[in-house]
Amino acid sequence: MNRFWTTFHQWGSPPTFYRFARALQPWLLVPAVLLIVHGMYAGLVLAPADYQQGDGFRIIYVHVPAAWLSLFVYTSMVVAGAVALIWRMKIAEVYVVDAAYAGAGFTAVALLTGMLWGKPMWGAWWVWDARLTSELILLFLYLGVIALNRALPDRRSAARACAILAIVGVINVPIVHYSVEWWNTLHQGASITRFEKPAMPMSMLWPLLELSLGSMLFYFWSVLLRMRGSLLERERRQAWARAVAADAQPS
Amino acid sequence: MTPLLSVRQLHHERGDRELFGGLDVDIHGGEILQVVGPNGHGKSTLLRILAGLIRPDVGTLAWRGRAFTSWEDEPVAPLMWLGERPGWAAAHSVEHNWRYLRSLRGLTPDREACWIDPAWWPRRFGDLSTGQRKRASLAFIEISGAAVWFLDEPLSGLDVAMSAQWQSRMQQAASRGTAIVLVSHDALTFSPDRVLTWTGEY
Amino acid sequence: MTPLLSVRQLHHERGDRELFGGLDVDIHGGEILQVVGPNGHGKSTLLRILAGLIRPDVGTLAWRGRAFTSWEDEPVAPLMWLGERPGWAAAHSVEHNWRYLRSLRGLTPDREACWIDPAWWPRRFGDLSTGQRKRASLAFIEISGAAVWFLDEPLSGLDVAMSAQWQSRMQQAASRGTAIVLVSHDALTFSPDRVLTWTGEY
Amino acid sequence: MGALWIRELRSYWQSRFEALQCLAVFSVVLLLFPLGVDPEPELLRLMAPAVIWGSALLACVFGLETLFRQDLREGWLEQAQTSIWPLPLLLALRMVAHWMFTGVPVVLAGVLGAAALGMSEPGIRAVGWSLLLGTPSLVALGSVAAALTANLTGGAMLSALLVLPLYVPVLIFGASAIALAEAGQGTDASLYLMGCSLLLSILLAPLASAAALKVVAE
Amino acid sequence: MGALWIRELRSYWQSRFEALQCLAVFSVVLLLFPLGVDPEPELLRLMAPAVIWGSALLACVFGLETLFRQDLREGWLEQAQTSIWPLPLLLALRMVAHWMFTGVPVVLAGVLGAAALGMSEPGIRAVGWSLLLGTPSLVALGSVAAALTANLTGGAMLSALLVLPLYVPVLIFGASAIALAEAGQGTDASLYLMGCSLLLSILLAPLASAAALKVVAE
Ligand code: HEM
Ligand SMILES: Nc1ncnc2c1ncn2[C@@H]1O[C@H](COP(=O)(O)OP(=O)(O)OP(=O)(O)O)[C@@H](O)[C@H]1O
Ligand SMILES: Nc1ncnc2c1ncn2[C@@H]1O[C@H](COP(=O)(O)OP(=O)(O)OP(=O)(O)O)[C@@H](O)[C@H]1O
Ligand SMILES: [Mg+2]
Ligand SMILES: [Mg+2]
Repeated sequence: MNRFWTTFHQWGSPPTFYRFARALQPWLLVPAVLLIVHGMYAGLVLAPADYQQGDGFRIIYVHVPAAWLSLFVYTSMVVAGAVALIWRMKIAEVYVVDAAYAGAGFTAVALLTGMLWGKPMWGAWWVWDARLTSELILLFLYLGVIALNRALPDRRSAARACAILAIVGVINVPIVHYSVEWWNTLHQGASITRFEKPAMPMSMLWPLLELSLGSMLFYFWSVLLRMRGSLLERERRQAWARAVAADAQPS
Repeated sequence: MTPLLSVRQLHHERGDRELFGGLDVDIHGGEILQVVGPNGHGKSTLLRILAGLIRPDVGTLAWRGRAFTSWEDEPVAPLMWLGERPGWAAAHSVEHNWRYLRSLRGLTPDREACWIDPAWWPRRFGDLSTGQRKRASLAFIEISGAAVWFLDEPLSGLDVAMSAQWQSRMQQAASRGTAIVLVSHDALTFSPDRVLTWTGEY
Repeated sequence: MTPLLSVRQLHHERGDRELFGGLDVDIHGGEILQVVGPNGHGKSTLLRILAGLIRPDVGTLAWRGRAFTSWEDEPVAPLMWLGERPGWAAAHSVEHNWRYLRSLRGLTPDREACWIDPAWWPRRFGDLSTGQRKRASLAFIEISGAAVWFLDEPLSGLDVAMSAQWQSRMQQAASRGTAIVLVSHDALTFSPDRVLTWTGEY
Repeated sequence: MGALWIRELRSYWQSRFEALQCLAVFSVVLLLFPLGVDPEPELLRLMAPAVIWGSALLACVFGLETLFRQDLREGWLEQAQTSIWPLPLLLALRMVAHWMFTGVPVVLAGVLGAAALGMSEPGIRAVGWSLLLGTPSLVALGSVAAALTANLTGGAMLSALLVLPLYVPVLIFGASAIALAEAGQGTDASLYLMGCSLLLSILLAPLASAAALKVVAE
Repeated sequence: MGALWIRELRSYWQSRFEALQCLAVFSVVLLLFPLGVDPEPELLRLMAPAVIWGSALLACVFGLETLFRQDLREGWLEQAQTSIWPLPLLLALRMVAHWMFTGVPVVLAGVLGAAALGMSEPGIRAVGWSLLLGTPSLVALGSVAAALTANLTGGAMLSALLVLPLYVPVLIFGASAIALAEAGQGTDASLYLMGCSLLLSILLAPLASAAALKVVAE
């Protein structure tokens, strides 16, 4: 147990984490790019057109990874937020804030692609279905975190405040996820259900999984990049950060 | 004798600037400690740290010899705080504020023999003049029975007579065993037990 | 010589109590007038009346010999006001506040050679310490070119050195012809041209 | 504690007109919406759940200012932190008092409003129950948002922005309970969910608000 | 004056995220209402005018806090009164800047919201025009209420209460313009009336607010 805590704290110290992140990044980026490129090719070219929707269904390859990630990122923010509040771990603080930007991005992409898809499928860009609305609320939660972070003058307390907000908002994640079912128990006969559990042929499913994994790796890469920047900024007066900055300067 | 409150190896930053780099302070019962120093060198921040209102970046706070966690364990609040903002609600009467603040500290609402002018009780706190507001806050602190008082510029706003009165009241409290930490730019009429001249690393 | 500002037969009540019952005050250019008096006897109220911020119940105000209506006719604001609340926005930078307040008075945003520490310009006004905020407000008043300054407790919050500096700066301004009315409980380092000791009808 | 609680109540009692404004805002918002549409009884009845719950929500958001933002500006937090009571307890007392002076009138007015909008008997009952279970959650969640924005200038708007998404689940359950009752169906499931979220928010909000206040004040 | 105007704009620019929160509040309130009802397209279309105008109104009320309440609390009024500009002029400048940073985004978002609520082409156009003509009146009327409650604690709620009834005429004309357009009829009459009330409120509001501020500050 003691071993565990020591490792935990070490890993949580900014310089260690910075070095670790820098070393890890290529291992995330390369597979991410490979998976995404192959997944795109497989999804957009190799996979057969849907017999009902034609080529329109291919939006799924952007929509679903983005939608999944929008939920995943929020959940990870909540976990990091709890760590930040309980153990005052700087890395977790930085993660909460930096993940919010990517999370808002994924949510926006999920919404936009969903709308693009909805137009041919439902004949409207937008319907006030629970899934859609709760996803939009998720976007507002992300925006709230970003706004709060910008509004508070002190970086550390801003991050911790954002952690509290994220934790309080976590109730929305299950709502997004289960909205399809709950909405049905409350109101019968929404026309969306048909699309939620499509029996997919493998040739359609594979690229989806590849793309999901690829974008998740890509997300981790990008959030690490952001976090490195934030850490340097926060710790700019510490010796290690100065050393890093000095290394980066071409002299 | 263990000090009432002590801080060791205090480091604290505010907006990139290190205000304290390893400060040690001890506060003993019955002692008046005046903190003086130029504007912006961290006197108020130090007071907030000592009162447990902000947690220092580095450093440990001990209360009666044991590591400080919070003020919530004692039956009667052991410390009194006077900051820039009084903590009295401007829209409520002096009396209501008084009773509310007393109950916050687990005290009965006694209001006899205090330093407040009886004519003020029914008035809105916000309608008092600057010096009257200051005096009301100080009057509250005086009969609280707390072991330590933290006073940030208690004399500013008081007229000459009131300032002298408050200073002798502080001395009386100290002689009854209260520890007083005060930040003040004014010269006092008495000489405090200890002066911490904080010119800092600023 | 007609006084810059004069008030005759001033009567004013605050919450049932008559603060002034027929007070006459004249303010001449180049003169420093200190108003002293016990807490709550109406010094701040008097200052507000003189500055035209509140209208007295009874009494007339004259500016350069003519009945006063408002300050809006002059090309450059003829008076400066420092009250309990500074009028600077806590959430904005010192520089932005400076420029805004200058433009309110029709002044160019000059900020050379003023009493503000250059390191403060980019900082939020609300992040400055008590004394630093006071000093920033005073610095603004100093280079405004106004004919009269009304200062309510300008020295409170300033450290000893800054207080002395500001007092000599006030003297310099007076020697350039500025009239200064200040309310202060502190003894000044110089002797003001006139002291109005207001113990009032309170 | 008893003395403190009495003081808390008297604070609200002394400024009861301010607290009743929450009710007034509720009523005005409730009135605005029918004014904006063709006042056909059928349409009004359909809109009623959304309108009632929307108004309750907004009244609550306006009320947050008096919950403790004003006190914080005056330095209340330092006094609370140096008091002998745990901060979450103080906040919980405040929330309860606040709800009694702002939430309860809204519940009553909501029932009246429902009748005025021409709802059925079970619908009116559902309005009453859902507001009774829902408004305390609104206060509790709102206190977290108010605490997070406690020392910001212009924080009122930010706290509204933070709190409205949090209110959505309450709104959905509350409005659906009303709609179900109007449609002649059982409302137990929705009300049960609201009760759960009420419990959860009452238990957690004081802790979260206290944590937020401490974080923000540092 | 030019310098002052630029400063005024920069004040808002510096706190642009705060100003944009007005937009966010508008969007969230806009969202809340469809959530509360059975989201049938037909019902939504019928509710749309009330919902859009109601949200605009409430966003505006929340924005009043930043209009000048905060500044007043910090002693801005004394500085304004001792400045060389007439108070009404200062207030007018402030209102225009405020509208540019809070009203304009609401107009744009309103048009998007109208599309999302499934309104017809002329309906969407009517939303745009009515908001464009109406939001400045909302700001102007709101400033009077904000001024009247300037030095009250918890005045946000009181000013909401004062201002909402004043907003009713704007709401009625605005919503009816939209409803008419949706029904395929001409909207000129309503828009014309809104233009008149805009002119009137723009001319009178700065004077009324200045008078109110002076009275309240004494
Ligand atoms: C703006 C509109 C839309 C939004 C906001 C949206 C949102 C989401 C979200 C949040 C998920 C992830 C759910 C979860 O993991 O629990 C998801 C999954 C999905 N969406 Fe959408 N969606 C939209 C429109 C559409 C449309 C029009 C279609 C197809 C007709 C569609 C098909 C799917 C599919 C197939 C999944 C994967 C389902 C699964 O996880 O089993 N979405 N969407
Ligand atoms: N949030 C903040 N961000 C950046 N700097 C800050 C912040 N808060 C305070 N400071 C700075 O910290 C320093 C210490 O402030 P503090 O209020 O403790 O000074 P002080 O010694 O009490 O001064 P005074 O005599 O003027 O009251 C000041 O230089 C101030 O500008
Ligand atoms: N709105 C009000 N209602 C009732 N009384 C008031 C009101 N405002 C001020 N007063 C009273 O008017 C008197 C004058 O106040 P003023 O602020 O002018 O005093 P002052 O001489 O400046 O005092 P200080 O030295 O404390 O600053 C005080 O006794 C105060 O209590
Ligand atoms: Mg200080
Ligand atoms: Mg005074």
